[in-house]
Amino acid sequence: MMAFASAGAVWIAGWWLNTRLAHGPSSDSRRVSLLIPAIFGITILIMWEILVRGLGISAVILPPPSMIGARFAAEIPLLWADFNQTIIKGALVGYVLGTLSAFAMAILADRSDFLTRGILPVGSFMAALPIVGTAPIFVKWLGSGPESKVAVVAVMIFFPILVNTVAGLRDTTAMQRDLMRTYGAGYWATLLKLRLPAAMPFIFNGLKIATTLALIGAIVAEFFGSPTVGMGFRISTSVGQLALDLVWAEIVVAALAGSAFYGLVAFIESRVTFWHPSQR
Amino acid sequence: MKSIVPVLTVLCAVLMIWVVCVIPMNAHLTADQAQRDGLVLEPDTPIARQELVGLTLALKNPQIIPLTFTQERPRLPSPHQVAAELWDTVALKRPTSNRSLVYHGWVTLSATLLGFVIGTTLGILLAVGIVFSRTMDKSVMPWAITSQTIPILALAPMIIVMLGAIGIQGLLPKSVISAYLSFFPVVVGMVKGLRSPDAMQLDLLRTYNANASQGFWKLRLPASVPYLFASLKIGISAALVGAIVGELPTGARAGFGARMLVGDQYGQPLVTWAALFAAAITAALLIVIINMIERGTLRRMGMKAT
Amino acid sequence: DGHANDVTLQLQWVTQSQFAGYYVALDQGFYEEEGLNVTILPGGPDIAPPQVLAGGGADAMLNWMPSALAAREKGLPVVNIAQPFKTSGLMLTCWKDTGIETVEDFRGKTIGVWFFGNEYPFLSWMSQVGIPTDGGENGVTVLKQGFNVDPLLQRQADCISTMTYNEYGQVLDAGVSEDELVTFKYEEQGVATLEDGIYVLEENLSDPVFEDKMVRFVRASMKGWKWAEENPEEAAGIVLEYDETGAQSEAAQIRMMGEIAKLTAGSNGALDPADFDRTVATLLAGGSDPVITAEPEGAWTHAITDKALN
Amino acid sequence: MTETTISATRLDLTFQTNDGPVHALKDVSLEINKGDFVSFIGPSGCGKTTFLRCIAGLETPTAGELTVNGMSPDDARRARAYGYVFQAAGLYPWRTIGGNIRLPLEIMGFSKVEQAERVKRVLSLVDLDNFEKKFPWQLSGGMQQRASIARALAFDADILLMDEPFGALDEIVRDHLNEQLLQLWARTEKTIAFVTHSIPEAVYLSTKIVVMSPRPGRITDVIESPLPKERPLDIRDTPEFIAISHRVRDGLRAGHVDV
Amino acid sequence: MTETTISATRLDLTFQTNDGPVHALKDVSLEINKGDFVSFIGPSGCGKTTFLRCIAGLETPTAGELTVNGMSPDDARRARAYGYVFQAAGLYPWRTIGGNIRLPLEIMGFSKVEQAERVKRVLSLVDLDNFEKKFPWQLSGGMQQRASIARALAFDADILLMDEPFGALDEIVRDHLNEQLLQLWARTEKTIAFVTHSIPEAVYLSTKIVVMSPRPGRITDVIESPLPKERPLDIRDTPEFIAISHRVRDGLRAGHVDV
Ligand SMILES: Nc1ncnc2c1ncn2[C@@H]1O[C@H](COP(=O)(O)OP(=O)(O)OP(=O)(O)O)[C@@H](O)[C@H]1O
Ligand SMILES: Nc1ncnc2c1ncn2[C@@H]1O[C@H](COP(=O)(O)OP(=O)(O)OP(=O)(O)O)[C@@H](O)[C@H]1O
Ligand SMILES: Cc1ncc(C[n+]2csc(CCO)c2C)c(N)n1
Ligand SMILES: [Mg+2]
Ligand SMILES: [Mg+2]
Repeated sequence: MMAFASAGAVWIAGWWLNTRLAHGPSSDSRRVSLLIPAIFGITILIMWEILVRGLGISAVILPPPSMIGARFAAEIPLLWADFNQTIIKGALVGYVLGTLSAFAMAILADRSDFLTRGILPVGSFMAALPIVGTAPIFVKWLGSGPESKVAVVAVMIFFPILVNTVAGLRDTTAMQRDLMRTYGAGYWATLLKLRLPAAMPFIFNGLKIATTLALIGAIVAEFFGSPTVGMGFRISTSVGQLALDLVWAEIVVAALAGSAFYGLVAFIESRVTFWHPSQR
Repeated sequence: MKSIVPVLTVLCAVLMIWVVCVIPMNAHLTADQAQRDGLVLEPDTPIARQELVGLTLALKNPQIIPLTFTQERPRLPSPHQVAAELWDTVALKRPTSNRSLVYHGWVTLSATLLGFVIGTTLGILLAVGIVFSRTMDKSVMPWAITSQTIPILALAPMIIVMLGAIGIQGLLPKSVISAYLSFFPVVVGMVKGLRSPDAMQLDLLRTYNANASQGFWKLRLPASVPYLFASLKIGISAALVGAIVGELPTGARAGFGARMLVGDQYGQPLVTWAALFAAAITAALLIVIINMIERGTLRRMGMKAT
Repeated sequence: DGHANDVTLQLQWVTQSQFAGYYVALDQGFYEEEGLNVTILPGGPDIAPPQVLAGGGADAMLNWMPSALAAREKGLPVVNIAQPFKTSGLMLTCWKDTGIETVEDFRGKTIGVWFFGNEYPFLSWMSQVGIPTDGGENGVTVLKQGFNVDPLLQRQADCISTMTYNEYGQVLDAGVSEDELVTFKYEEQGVATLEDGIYVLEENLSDPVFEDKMVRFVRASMKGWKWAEENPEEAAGIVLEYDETGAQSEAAQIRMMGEIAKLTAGSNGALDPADFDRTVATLLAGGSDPVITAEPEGAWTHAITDKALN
Repeated sequence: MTETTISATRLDLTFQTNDGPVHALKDVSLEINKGDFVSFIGPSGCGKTTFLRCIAGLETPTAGELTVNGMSPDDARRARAYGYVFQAAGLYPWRTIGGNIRLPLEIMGFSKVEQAERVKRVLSLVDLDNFEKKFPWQLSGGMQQRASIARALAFDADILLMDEPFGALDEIVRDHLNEQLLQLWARTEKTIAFVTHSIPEAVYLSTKIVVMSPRPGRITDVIESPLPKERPLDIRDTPEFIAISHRVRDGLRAGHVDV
Repeated sequence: MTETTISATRLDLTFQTNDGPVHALKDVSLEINKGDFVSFIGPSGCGKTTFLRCIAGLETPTAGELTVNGMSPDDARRARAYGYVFQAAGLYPWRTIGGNIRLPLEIMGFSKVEQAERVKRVLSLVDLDNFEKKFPWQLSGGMQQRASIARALAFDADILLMDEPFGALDEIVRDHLNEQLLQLWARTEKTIAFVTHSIPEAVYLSTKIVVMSPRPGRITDVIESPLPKERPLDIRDTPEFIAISHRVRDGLRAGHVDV
């Protein structure tokens, strides 16, 4: 009971502080908009710590944040190696490959209405193939190394980006298209000067979704076969060793990397689509 | 309806590529098998054959090409094998038997639907909170994004164990994972939708001095409906994936996830492939249903469904 | 109270003949005869039975001893109360045409190993014979093998981990003949560790109600095992009945039952302390990252089997 | 007719934008009496819409005094003192024309019977009798604009604020609606503030014409119309009409120093 | 002046929509000579835009003959024979004003130097000299419309098709741009087709006024203007001007049977 009461108190305090900040004068400044979620996160962590300790939950089920933090600090070289294997060699490479091939396919599909009509439904069918089913198949085909992770990621992000890009390329108003026609502009001029710029908000939508998918894909694929390094490898083997603190340390790495990746893409988006009403 | 011919065309193309790929993908396994059965092959040891890519191997030994399509444990099953397995397990088995994919489909589907309802409700509530409370907007939204960067397959066993510890087993743990995956698209879409009314539509209500709840029911909610449906379609396939993920560590009892797992473990690729396709077909059907509801709703609301 | 007769058992893998004894006991009413109401929870690739035990989701679990001892060191005091499996069924299966004949030939090869707590016997074996596992010229490259035999069939690995009763048969089912293969049984290499013991939480054993429940449970389970050894075909049939996935094949389960019977044959259910000591010695001899750092105390007890088998 | 409805004294409004402040209204003082029909005319971007929004309590002046019916604009808004017609029709696409007109009535708590009756009445006022069940996109642009006028008329606000309501209509339809609006005004004694780009329209409709100059928006001329309350369409060919038109045009032109 | 630039004979255009066909143009025949300034006027929805789009090759008539410079409209479009000003500005939001005007020049392959020079010239023509680097949303609606006119003028097409280009502008700016357009036309001998809702504008600008009636859109009157080519603004007070205006208004009113 004490544990619940103090956790509740922490929650109220954190929320009160955030309400003050959110309605405060500088609530839109960059600093405050980072501070508020940080306070929220810290509030949750403190509650977590209090509840785990207060209720005597076993560390092999849910370790307290302090233990996770200590493990994180102690295992930085290991975490870095795993990060390098999974995120850099797997997720990022797959992201680039998947994006490029989705663009290529989108531009191909976009050349004819017929192809678009055909590819989009088939594409969304393929996108519904669950990763836990496809990942073992790719591991079987491409082996345990990073190649299979790259393939899983590329396939996973291919369709969201394809669908968004195709939708974006069509998101021009009749007048904008007619304008190009009055200039007698050909396909490529229309593509470069009208449709690609107009598609950018959609494309970035797809790219943002793809960031979280890429991470999850690379990690999950390692569950089905991997070398003896990598975040998914570490998570799955550490669960077996009941080293839950290490599991959570890896999850922290995934969350940090994922948020940073998402943030980076969102930042580029705000630079590229500065003209879109949602960015003003 | 206009789409049928193009879809069929693309399907044909995909099938053709698939069929062609079967040959090099299965060439090595087929060759090893054929040699055991007494055929004489070009490089005559498996190790030597390993040096060649599948296509070269098949071209050097054209007699194995037809055999690549009928392997019992293929790396890449041929389309007709998958179709036959699907037909066998969907149509020829009693739907209540655990050898029927209809039975497993129902197991997965029930968890999916429950999870989808939970996730959607949660997502909508969260979106309403985010739109109406500045504190929630600023503090929760970044974490909602972060939550989706956590590999669910790592969390799933923990969720199952934690819920199992308090005596909850069966449908609900799987549904929780479904809900976890499906709430995010709903939050994002609903926040966008609830914020979609333009300044003039909002100002109009201000001139009537409407209160927040009138603003919600008469403006924000109806304006968000198209966005809601777009997210529901993403959300339902996410929910299905969640249910399948939840079926792996729950002890692989029944459902598409269990079939995929067992098919993989016992070297029965056809079982895995059939479950995979059945899952995708289920997702497609669910999306079609939501599409139909969307059309009806939008038509009744007077917004043209496009 | 009602819990005095309820037992939940957490398996460490999906329903298959490896666990036939328990399913037989359930099906043939051996548990019922003891007044027990038993629930069997199948496992999966990502579920750690000790975790389930810790969370209170099960009363007893099946586990391999390295993993159970590791859990003890992690602060989860699990105790072996019975050991129906006398012999280890773990082995490495290699392609003969890779030139592997002895352990020394592993150098420079790629080997698939199961992790999730199952890697320790392999690692300590390698460190005993002095082969590094870092993937260098002179050592072996270790792959985390999924729970299937594809890496061998696709020749992504030169050797993979197999169980005598399951994966090895799958390799044969794939059309490979035995003389294309070379096998290394852990048992024969002197690095075998105990498999498939029944474990419970130490704190529960001080509860007489619980202890009594376990006595009856072990007694009925062993009865199940012996029945299964004698009636392998029927036992496999019972397992198939309990397989909810509907994907298991009868032939494979019968074969598995036959192999399993060889492993359980030497055991009446009581743990042989000599096997325990050998397991501990193997694990303590491990390389740079041993599973356990010290001789475990109180990791097993005969209290239950003594009562059960009298 | 000397009761003051809207009174603005030395209003100032500056928008803060990312590339510096925009001075939209400067030193605007104006009295509008009960029953007045006041037109605002001025070059694009001079602050007409902004001024109307200030009266409606949708924008807050940075300096100066503004009262509506003796209250602050915000209190007047809370008291539902006015109907506002926006520059674009702004109908809710998920409501039929009838439903759109019913919207303010629902919010203000009119009874169902009363709602139905009022919807009927205002629809016929703007010649849309048979369109109650249609959705906005089934109407032409001009019809939509009429529906939005009907929406503002449905609850009897004393003050009507209209921002270029007839902008997208052709001259004939426009003339017709001008006549209708005048009749309504004459019958109901409403106070109307009306923004337009058309000089003839301003002169034809108003008792008072306010000419504004571009940024920072200032009032350069306020013309009290000598025209009678009764105004047939051909009053537009009378010398008085033409004289006022010229004065408005001159006032406008003075604002356009740079053109 | 007798060289025929645009010739339409018995044009018919029917749109197929989900609730039945819409007969937009019916039996439209018209000759436009080189150097003509032709205004189209008619009630909303009568087919003015549709006719202009047919000329531009953006819409294909369902029946009848249409040639532009002796070619099919589509060939003329490919030959970049005209500049088109749409009813709304339609600037690309990701390009600056300068960039928008440069767009057709890039597509038609003008050199960089030439591009810069032309952008400068047309911007000053529409009084937007200092706005080259601004983005569309940083301009008022009127300024955007002027930018879109500049865009159509930047490459010297022989034919200018303008669809209500001055709709959202106040009278003074409109007058100014009317004068500028007339000067440009006089100087360059372009052929101009111009849609407007304003009768004075049509009369002031045109050598030929085409009055259209509502659906199905037909031509009800073609008025050859007797006004001289040189037209100061106060020509609008002359009796000839007023006479033509009356004739146009009568023609328009005839179309509005139902109002
Ligand atoms: N929300 C805003 N933020 C910044 N500037 C604004 C805002 N609203 C209006 N402005 C600026 O204030 C000035 C006055 O705008 P307003 O809309 O009142 O003009 P207007 O007279 O109604 O013009 P129009 O005839 O084009 O409707 C303009 O220069 C405009 O750019
Ligand atoms: N793409 C289309 N599909 C169906 N009907 C159309 C289409 N375009 C125009 N119409 C119809 O054709 C008729 C003529 O339209 P058009 O745009 O040419 O009118 P307009 O004379 O330019 O009117 P306005 O003055 O409002 O611009 C209208 O009734 C319109 O509803
Ligand atoms: C969670 C868990 N998964 C797999 C194993 C290893 N294992 C034990 S039995 C078996 C099946 C052999 O057919 C395998 C792979 C384990 N110990 N724990
Ligand atoms: Mg305005
Ligand atoms: Mg038009």
